[in-house]
Amino acid sequence: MMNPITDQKPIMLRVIEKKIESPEFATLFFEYAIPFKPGQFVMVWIPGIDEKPYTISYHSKNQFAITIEAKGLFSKKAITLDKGDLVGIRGPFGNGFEIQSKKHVGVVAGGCGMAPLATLAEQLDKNTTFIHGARTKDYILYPDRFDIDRQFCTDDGSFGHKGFVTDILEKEIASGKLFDMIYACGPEIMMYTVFKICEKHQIPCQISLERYMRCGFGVCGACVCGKQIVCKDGPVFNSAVLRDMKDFNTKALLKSGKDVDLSLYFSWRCK
Amino acid sequence: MMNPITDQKPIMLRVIEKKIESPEFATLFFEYAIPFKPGQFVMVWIPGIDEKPYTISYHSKNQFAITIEAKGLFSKKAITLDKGDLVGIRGPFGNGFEIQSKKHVGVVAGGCGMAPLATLAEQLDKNTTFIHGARTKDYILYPDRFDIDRQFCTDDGSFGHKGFVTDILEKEIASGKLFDMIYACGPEIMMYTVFKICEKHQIPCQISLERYMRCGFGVCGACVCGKQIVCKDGPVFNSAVLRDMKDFNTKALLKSGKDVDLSLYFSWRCK
Amino acid sequence: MTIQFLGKTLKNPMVLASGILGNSKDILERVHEQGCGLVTMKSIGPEPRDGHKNPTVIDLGHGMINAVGLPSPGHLNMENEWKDLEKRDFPLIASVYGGSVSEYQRVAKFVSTKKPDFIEINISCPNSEKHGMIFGVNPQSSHEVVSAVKKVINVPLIVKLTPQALDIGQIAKICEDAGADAICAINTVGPGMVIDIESKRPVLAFKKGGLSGPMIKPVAVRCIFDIYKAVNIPIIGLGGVTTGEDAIELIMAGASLVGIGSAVRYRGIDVFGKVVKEMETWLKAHSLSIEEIKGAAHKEAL
Amino acid sequence: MTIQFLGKTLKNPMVLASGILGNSKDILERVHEQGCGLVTMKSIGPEPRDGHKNPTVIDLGHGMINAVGLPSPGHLNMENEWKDLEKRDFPLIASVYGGSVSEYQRVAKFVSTKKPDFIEINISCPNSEKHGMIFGVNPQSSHEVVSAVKKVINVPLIVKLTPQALDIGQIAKICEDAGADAICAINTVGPGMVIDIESKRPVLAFKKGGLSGPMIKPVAVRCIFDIYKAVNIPIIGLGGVTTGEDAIELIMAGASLVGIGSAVRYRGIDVFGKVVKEMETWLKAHSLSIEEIKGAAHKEAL
Ligand SMILES: Cc1cc2nc3c(=O)[nH]c(=O)nc-3n(C[C@H](O)[C@H](O)[C@H](O)COP(=O)(O)OP(=O)(O)OC[C@H]3O[C@@H](n4cnc5c(N)ncnc54)[C@H](O)[C@@H]3O)c2cc1C
Ligand SMILES: Cc1cc2nc3c(=O)[nH]c(=O)nc-3n(C[C@H](O)[C@H](O)[C@H](O)COP(=O)(O)OP(=O)(O)OC[C@H]3O[C@@H](n4cnc5c(N)ncnc54)[C@H](O)[C@@H]3O)c2cc1C
Ligand SMILES: Cc1cc2nc3c(=O)[nH]c(=O)nc-3n(C[C@H](O)[C@H](O)[C@H](O)COP(=O)(O)O)c2cc1C
Ligand SMILES: Cc1cc2nc3c(=O)[nH]c(=O)nc-3n(C[C@H](O)[C@H](O)[C@H](O)COP(=O)(O)O)c2cc1C
Ligand code: FES
Ligand code: FES
Repeated sequence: MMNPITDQKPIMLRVIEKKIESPEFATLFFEYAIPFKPGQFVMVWIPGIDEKPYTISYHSKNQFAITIEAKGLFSKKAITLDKGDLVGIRGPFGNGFEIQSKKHVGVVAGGCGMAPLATLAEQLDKNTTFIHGARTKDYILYPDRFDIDRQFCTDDGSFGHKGFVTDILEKEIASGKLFDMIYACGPEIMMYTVFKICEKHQIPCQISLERYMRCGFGVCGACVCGKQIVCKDGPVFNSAVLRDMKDFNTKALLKSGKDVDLSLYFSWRCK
Repeated sequence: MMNPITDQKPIMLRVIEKKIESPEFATLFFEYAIPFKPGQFVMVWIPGIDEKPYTISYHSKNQFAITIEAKGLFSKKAITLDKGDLVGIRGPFGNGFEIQSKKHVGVVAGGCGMAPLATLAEQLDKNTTFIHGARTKDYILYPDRFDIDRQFCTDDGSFGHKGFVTDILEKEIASGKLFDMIYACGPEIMMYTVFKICEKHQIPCQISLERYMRCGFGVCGACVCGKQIVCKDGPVFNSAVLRDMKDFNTKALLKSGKDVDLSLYFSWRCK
Repeated sequence: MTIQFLGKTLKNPMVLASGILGNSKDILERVHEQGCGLVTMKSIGPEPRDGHKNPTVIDLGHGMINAVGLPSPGHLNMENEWKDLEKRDFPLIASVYGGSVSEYQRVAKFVSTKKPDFIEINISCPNSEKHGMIFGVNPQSSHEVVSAVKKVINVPLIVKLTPQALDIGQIAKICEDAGADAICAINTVGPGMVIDIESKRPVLAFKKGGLSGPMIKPVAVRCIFDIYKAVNIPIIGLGGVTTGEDAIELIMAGASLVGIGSAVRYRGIDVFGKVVKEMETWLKAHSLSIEEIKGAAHKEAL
Repeated sequence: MTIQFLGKTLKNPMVLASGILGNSKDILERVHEQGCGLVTMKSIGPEPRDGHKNPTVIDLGHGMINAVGLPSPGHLNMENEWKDLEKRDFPLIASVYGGSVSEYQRVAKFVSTKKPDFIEINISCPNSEKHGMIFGVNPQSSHEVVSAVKKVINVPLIVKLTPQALDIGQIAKICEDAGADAICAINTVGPGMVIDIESKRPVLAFKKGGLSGPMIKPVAVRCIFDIYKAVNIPIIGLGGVTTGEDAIELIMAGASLVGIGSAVRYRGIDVFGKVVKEMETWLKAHSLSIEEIKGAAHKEAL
């Protein structure tokens, strides 16, 4: 019997399957019927190590998965986890994407930013314009996953076009394609450029932000960005909110709460 | 909005009507949809005074009432309460009577013991044998309340027969009346006699006990009687339980927890 | 699930907390029959005491608040009960309180002659003006009362502590040094107060009361964790246990036995048997024994 | 519902608790816009500090447990924030902590030059090895730190207390005597611990953490009640407030203003406006004003 009072401690789950997506990415699958909207995330606790936010990157009635890019201490540990290993899951947290069906939409993914867009893309029409870029071929996540055709690009040309996703987006718009909504996730500078392009062409967009997180449910303040609480009001924000969001592409808080330029924040995170 | 967590503090209600039943009894009515089974009771808190258990003596969809006999400090205060006065109600507590429909049953009420039997009687057939006694006329509760004919008696003959309810019960049985169940409430010695009569004639019975109470929900132990917890397993007990109930009509605990002979207990309570 | 505790064999590690139902032999026996390995009597004091006026116990949904006020017939006025208990066939803790070291000693000495299996001294009750708690928050008075009582009794001594102590591990260690054979923790948390805003009054007649039940479990776990680090004697852990999983959590913090009080309200008098069953199911599913999980939360990182 | 507090006019008696969202001017401003009369910054320390590893904050359903660990940029590394806050149009409490009397003094003195409306010293935080709590449980150190800080600041001083103090009324009185202009109570309760039985580990990285939210309200009410009896300076009461009725309960215990922390989780960032509205509805239905109900629970029997 469960304690009669609902608690929201981490739910302990064992990895039921692990998929090496590329040398840089691994996906961990769990058996659990988690409520879900594309774009939502969970807090992932590796006992004895740390707890960090990860997007739900696969979802079905009884399973879900997270996809991890090996970056720092935690994520490098996370990708070594395997079948049978125990992790704690809290969530789902955040708002998720707002899906406007039966319209022509665009999806712009950069690197690991593919993760939150993946379950969204699975719900979109086949005629969606889907632009997907990364540093190199190894950072192209889920190259074979979707029904929708993708336009790939890499910084070094190792896969698809050589260049940036935002260049392709500009070209698509210039070629006369009409968008009712653009969804984007990737490095913040990329999302900022997408937002600027959308604003110029009066296309509404939704992007998914990343900030350092503690509670995940809008209390501790670690993740605030301007007047927005990324874990609770976001991580997905639309054009109307982004227009007023002072710290978008400019500032973020370090673990100590110190506000720094985004470049400094990312140099810390990529240390 | 209510606190998101269900609490069970006293619900504060105002007396909406007061009925003087006799010089010794008053009934206080409250507007509140309380869940209910005949024989259940509530803890009644008069702020600044004390909190005591009282049977639900009237019940309808949106109202209920308690009937109080003026005995000691608390009950004498309680009968002075009037329209608009605030009391705290916790409950309902206890098991209540088990009603076996479509059978011939008997009801034996002594004094204030009428209170828990009243709502029960309202659910019984018109042909129920209903015996109702008290010390004097003034202690006959609800003389005009029911559809069922009653045989009244008083210790001093001031109302109905002169004599005890148990004498009438014996007579009824001797006259050949068959009972499938006897319900009784009144002084413990009276209930004990009813029980003995029932045992002799192999009639199942249900009686409602009274003990000093604190929590009302089976934790503090103030009300234990043999192996039974009166507030929780009772206050209604059936023949099977009564047969094994060592302290029935013999012992009760004082406020201090001291176990004393019932006579001593009642002399304390009638001080 | 039989378990050894201070030289006695218990049928399982469940303990009935003091002040819960423990008013007579009959009801203690029923609790034992319902699956409880070791039962505790209501705390016994030096003098007859009625306790506070009602309301004394209020359920807050996620736990309770109570100020029963240590009612007791007084140790010299319990002859019937002692006589009944002589013929018992279940293990028993007698709980004792006092207002001074000599009162604790006097009551405990007398109670010891009645041959309970264990004596517990309640140096932690917050619901009286002068009894108990003062001892359990202060290192020196804790030491005094424990060594005084230890001298005069012939059964193992359990000391029940309050979470209000600033360093409960330190107090536990002092009790161990003074001769305690086991620690029981925790008594109620707080005290707290609940005000009814309609009548503008504290709901409890005594105004303040101790908190128990599910909401205090995190405090209990922390206290047991601290005590386990500080002492070598066994711990009866309690506070907010409602399920087998809760009991396992307290054992992982360091408890040897697990007490239940408020959950009698939430799951019925048969909560003991239910919790034992849930523990057995969990242990079996994990191929673990109680001994293996005891204090497991103290082991360091992966 | 405007209210006077230490010479300032607040639009209502609601206060944002320290450590909740208060990380930047923008978010403090939003909380103010959402109906909060007075907002508190996250506690500021003497040195840059990252706080503890995650997990740091866990929701237990009937409250939370947290050990964030006093992260702070350090008082000398907040130039952007101070610059932003200069141009604010809402009243502000700056919360300060330190590891020694001189650290408290140094930080508070510096912060005072940044002209917050009030300075609050957090002598009550349980989530760090050496900061804060030690001061708030000890009468002498409480006096020292309060009088030291009072000397060097130019704005009214609020002292935030811990419910772990054995006699919180006494500590409050000592703070008043040492020059405190108001008391804020309570900080988190416990500490507590939650062990995950599957991994056999404390869930919080720091193992122990302070409890907040609905389950601590009875402790908050009792503390405010005790403090109100002991001092004449106003009290910012907080701990477990979720609804207007809760706020009224704390005011009846003696609070002048009412803080909210955890309920931001349970009812959203607009909880402040909601609670104000509920208070207004209740007061209107009872034809009472806030001044009339303040401390009402202290009045004696009918
Ligand atoms: C809503 C959200 C969803 C995310 N989804 C994914 C995902 O699907 N896949 C993925 O690989 N990564 C995701 N991340 C990033 C992930 O949480 C980690 O930040 C990342 O894995 C690097 O962690 P690390 O410990 O390995 O690196 P570290 O060396 O510890 O840190 C690198 C940097 O990561 C950032 N970071 C660290 N901890 C946190 C934290 N608790 N919250 C936010 N940022 C943090 C900081 O900028 C930090 O400087 C997501 C982040 C957020 C906020
Ligand atoms: C389940 C139950 C239902 C009851 N229903 C009614 C009812 O419908 N009408 C009615 O008039 N009375 C009822 N009573 C009795 C009532 O609770 C009071 O005991 C009675 O009103 C006398 O209280 P007093 O304070 O006036 O007298 P006091 O002088 O204080 O006490 C008289 C005696 O009443 C008994 N008593 C006092 N407090 C309690 C208590 N908390 N619990 C049980 N017994 C107590 C004790 O024997 C005490 O010695 C019921 C009692 C119980 C247990
Ligand atoms: C109504 C009530 C009465 C109590 N009386 C006593 C007592 O007399 N002696 C004692 O040591 N503890 C007493 N306690 C404390 C319990 O024994 C126990 O330590 C506490 O309730 C925590 O356990 P729980 O959360 O399982 O209830 C009492 C608790 C309650 C709820
Ligand atoms: C996540 C979190 C962080 C906190 N950080 C601080 C802090 O930095 N300084 C402080 O004085 N109190 C801090 N507190 C305590 C709160 O200010 C408040 O006193 C406590 O949570 C009780 O209020 P509540 O029940 O409304 O949450 C924190 C509380 C929480 C939940
Ligand atoms: S992570 Fe705590 S507010 Fe967002
Ligand atoms: S009144 Fe508490 S157990 Fe019956």
